[in-house]
Amino acid sequence: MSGADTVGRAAATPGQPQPYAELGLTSEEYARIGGVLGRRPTDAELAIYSVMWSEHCSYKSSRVHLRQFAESAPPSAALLAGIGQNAGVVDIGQGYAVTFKVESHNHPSYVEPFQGAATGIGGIVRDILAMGARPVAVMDSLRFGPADAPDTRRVLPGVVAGISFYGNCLGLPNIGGELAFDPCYRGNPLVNALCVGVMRHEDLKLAAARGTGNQVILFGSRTGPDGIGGASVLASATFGGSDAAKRPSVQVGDPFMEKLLIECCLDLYAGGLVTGIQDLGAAGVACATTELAAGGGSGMRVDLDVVPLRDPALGPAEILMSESQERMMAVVEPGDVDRFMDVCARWGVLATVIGEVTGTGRLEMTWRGEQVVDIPPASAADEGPVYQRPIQRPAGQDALLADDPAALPRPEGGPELRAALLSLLASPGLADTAWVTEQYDRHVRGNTVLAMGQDAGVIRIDEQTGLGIALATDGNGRFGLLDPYAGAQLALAEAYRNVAATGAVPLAVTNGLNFGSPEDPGVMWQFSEAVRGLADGCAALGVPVTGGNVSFYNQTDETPIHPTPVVGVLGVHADVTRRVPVGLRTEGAPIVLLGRTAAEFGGSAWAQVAHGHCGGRPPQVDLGAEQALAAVLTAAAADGLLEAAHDLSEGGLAIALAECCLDQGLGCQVALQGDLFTQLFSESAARAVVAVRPGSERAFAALAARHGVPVQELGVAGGDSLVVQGSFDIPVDELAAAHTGTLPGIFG
Amino acid sequence: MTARVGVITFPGSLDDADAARAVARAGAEPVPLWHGDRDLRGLAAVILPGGFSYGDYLRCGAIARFAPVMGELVPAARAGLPVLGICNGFQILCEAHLLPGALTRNAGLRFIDRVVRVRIEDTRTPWTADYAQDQEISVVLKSGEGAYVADPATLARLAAAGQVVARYAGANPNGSVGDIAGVRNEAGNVVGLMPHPEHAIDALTGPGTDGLGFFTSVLRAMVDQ
Amino acid sequence: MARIVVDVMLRKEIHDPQGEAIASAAHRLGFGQVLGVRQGKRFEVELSGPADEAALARVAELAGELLANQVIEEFTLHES
Amino acid sequence: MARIVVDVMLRKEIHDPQGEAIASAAHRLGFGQVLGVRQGKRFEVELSGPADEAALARVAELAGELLANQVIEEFTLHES
Ligand SMILES: Nc1ncnc2c1ncn2[C@@H]1O[C@H](COP(=O)(O)OP(=O)(O)O)[C@@H](O)[C@H]1O
Ligand SMILES: [Mg+2]
Repeated sequence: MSGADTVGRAAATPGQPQPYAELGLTSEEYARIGGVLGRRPTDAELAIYSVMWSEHCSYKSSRVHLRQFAESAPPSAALLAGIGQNAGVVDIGQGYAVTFKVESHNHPSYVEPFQGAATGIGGIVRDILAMGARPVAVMDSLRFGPADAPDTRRVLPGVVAGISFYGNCLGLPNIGGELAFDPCYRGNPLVNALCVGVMRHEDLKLAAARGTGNQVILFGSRTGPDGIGGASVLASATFGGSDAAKRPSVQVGDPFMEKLLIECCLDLYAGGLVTGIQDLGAAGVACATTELAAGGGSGMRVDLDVVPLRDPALGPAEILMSESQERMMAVVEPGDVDRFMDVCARWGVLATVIGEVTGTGRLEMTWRGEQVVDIPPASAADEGPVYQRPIQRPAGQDALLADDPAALPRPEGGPELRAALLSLLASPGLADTAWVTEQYDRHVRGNTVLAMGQDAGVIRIDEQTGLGIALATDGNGRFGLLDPYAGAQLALAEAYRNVAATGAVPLAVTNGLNFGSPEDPGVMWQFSEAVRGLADGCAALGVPVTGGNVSFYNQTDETPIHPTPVVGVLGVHADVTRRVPVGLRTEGAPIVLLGRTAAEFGGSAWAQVAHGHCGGRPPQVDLGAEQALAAVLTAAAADGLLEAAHDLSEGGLAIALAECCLDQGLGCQVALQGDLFTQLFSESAARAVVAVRPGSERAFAALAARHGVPVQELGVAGGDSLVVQGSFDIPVDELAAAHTGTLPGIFG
Repeated sequence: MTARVGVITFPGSLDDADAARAVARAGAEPVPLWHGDRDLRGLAAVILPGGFSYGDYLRCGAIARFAPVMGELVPAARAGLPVLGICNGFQILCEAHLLPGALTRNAGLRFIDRVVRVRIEDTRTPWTADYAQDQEISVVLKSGEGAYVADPATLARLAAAGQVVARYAGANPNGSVGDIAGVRNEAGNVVGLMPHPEHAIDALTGPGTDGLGFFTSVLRAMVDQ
Repeated sequence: MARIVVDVMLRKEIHDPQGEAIASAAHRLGFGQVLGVRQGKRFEVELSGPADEAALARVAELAGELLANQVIEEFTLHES
Repeated sequence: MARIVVDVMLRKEIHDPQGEAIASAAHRLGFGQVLGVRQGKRFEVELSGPADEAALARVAELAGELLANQVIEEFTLHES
């Protein structure tokens, strides 16, 4: 056969078999397309529907749950754009707005770690750029199988190098993230990237094509055969070709082009040359055209022949589905097209008018002079299938909860407690991450106030006023496994606490939900519980979810990963010079523990490292206590009462104190009451340790009392050892050796 | 009139804004130069900033070397214009043969962003005059291809003529021969430096203020003229 | 002693931004007749023993495992 | 159309950490007979016009100016 499958031909050949199943559509979904169109789809249309109705683009399994984020969102005057946009936008005052979002690139990073992770950064940066913002920083949240597993040794260095390569080349400081290891991620690493951007309020851009006669411009890289596994099924089924079937699903990133694209877009925005804009991510031109047309409630006509190609053999379905990186699509008034092209030329960015906005309400495309697409765009972009998947609490859940870590043997006496601390500190999940984080440029742009190793990344936004933002991401799959509702709230609480520990006021939330297969009712239960927990938690803390991402199908055979919601919290610093770091720095500064400690070891780092155990109940969630703690931390920072602050999380007080000592190499002496093991290693939430500025002790105590936050005076900073009186002491050098040796020992 | 110092932006330059900020912090006026410019506009000194010009494709600095602005800069530098290349700027100056040697892949084969100690060994250049001989400073090193190499004859010549401007004072972070962190041309007006002094001008955002001396030095050199 | 050369190139269909950047630099330098550049890697591997079939086979194995990333690259070998 | 290959290798006296890292990785993988590895670059340059002397000369010029940094590298060309 030759030529394309045209609209006319589709109407004339209703019975022609099409490979919808290979494209991931069910027969019901395929029938539904026929219903929408009143005929069978053309191959190009089938390509559009198959990608737009994929889980990734349509959220068909998650949508009914994600609604809760909007429905139970706390009233927030700060939200300028919310869920449904490329990324949420938050007002941070002084006329500035911030947009931020997490996105996962788990599967591509397993197939080809370097390019998979690199293009993950590229994709999330374009999402932020599409909102009208200048991207100003990235973060990465990484999870792998056991650190010494062969699989991890292959995947981790590649992932880190890919993030480093792409992010550094864009000139975006990496200001933090996570690194965790657990057997459940073997074969299913989680690579979640976050980008944050800044704009003035009036710069906000939306993905909408409006204004009949406005021109549709595709700019950036050429379109090549990248990531079109699905479309090549189509091509080979239609044309009987074998070449196409071999097309790669790996996309190669070109960060240099993306850097040009960023600067080019910002110049276009500054010139007022863009009325609507959309990044090209998954599903490329198909997604950008349908979403722009649907977003504007307009029609659009596109000429696929003029799309600049890297491979002239691409057919219409392949052009539509190509995931070639570093492309954007803009809607431009006809009178602005010349200036638009001039700006692109200045940055060396290829730009092509590929179509125009029409008043027909249809998305129409031609190829080689024939019509190959004629659909109502909303049917692909917004009206995809929505499923209420079956939900079933897993049978083993009660047994898991009943497997209480209280039964595990515990270290007793100074020497055993000392050894337990050192072994936790050296465990891959708690060890120094410098092997990873030194590969990231944290200094570029000159506005990084706090970065890796601190509780949150802090970026200065305005050099004159000191206005800035803080960002932290957290997630704990073990807590998620034991209780996904509580696990999501604990992730939220930890990120919230981290942001507050630097002195920032928490303002808004993004999330990346990493789960197994939605077709598994047990996974779906985990998912629904996690979403409910996060929505309830956000309502209680008064911070809205502004956007996020769902990644399903993270599993090997029948075994899903632990439910791993990664939560990012954004906070605001009125004056970044008031930020509070982690490290102790003054001899004699009093050290105080805030919050209540109970014996809570379910899913703890200690149970995992010492016994490979994950059972029992995760720590109690008390969001009121989290709020009070954050209020104390932010007020104390604003009043300059603190020298250092560090939240307590994995590994409890023991790890927190060790990290406070390691940051600047200054030790401390503390005296603990009650059961030393519980005091040191419990992971009770809503706690932080602080070093009070000498002279501010009374003011600080009064502040804590006012907010009802329990205070326990532990001791003072100073000396060259971490001393737990009456039990053990560890020279800071020995802590450092344990902490820093692990990852270089494994990864070279 | 304040002294005007140019900062070139190549496609892919990243630390241009930081270099400009450092120039301003030192009291001079930063003036942006574009890679396509064919005129140095009478500037008294020029900085080639860090970044990934042209994506660092092919070799770091290899493509930037042919930018139109370099057609102006190379003769001006040969005629004595103070020029500082930082990181990628250093790589460009080597590729353009304004400085001897070359920069190659770090010994550890990974990009590193790390605060390092550096010893200033030549204070006779317009960029280092405000430092004390052998003064040690803390600055950020952030590069994947920062290992300085040159053939033995060149190295001997550099040592004899005192053209090594700075050496790493602690452990060698990247395998540079002789711990070399920065070199100058024979005349001394062109300096290349792998670490980033522009990221050490404020304790809020960097390891301290030790890097400011490069920018105050050139300001003084210009005023003294 | 044998010396075997392994040439590693990106697969044809894989995007080579680096090669494209080099080609456009060549154009700017006045090499207008350059239609395209692809950049790959070249390894010179020195082996003890003779340059026989077995050595070639061994290096092919090494190339497949270590020198080339066969998800996106392909390699060829020859004696030097 | 001509296709000319440019091989670029580090000069012998220049240290090649990548090659060394590969050699020791090869040893760890059990390729004990590997004595050493040097890593270089390979460019495939496509030119309009015939693959004649003039084309080779032109690519040699391109290699000397752009593809290789002769301070540390040397290059050879051949038709592909
Ligand atoms: N877990 C989630 N929480 C909140 N919003 C979500 C979540 N997952 C997806 N969203 C929102 O759904 C919309 C569509 O997401 P997506 O298709 O990933 O956007 P894009 O294609 O721009 O990356 C976005 O506004 C995104 O923020
Ligand atoms: Mg988007």
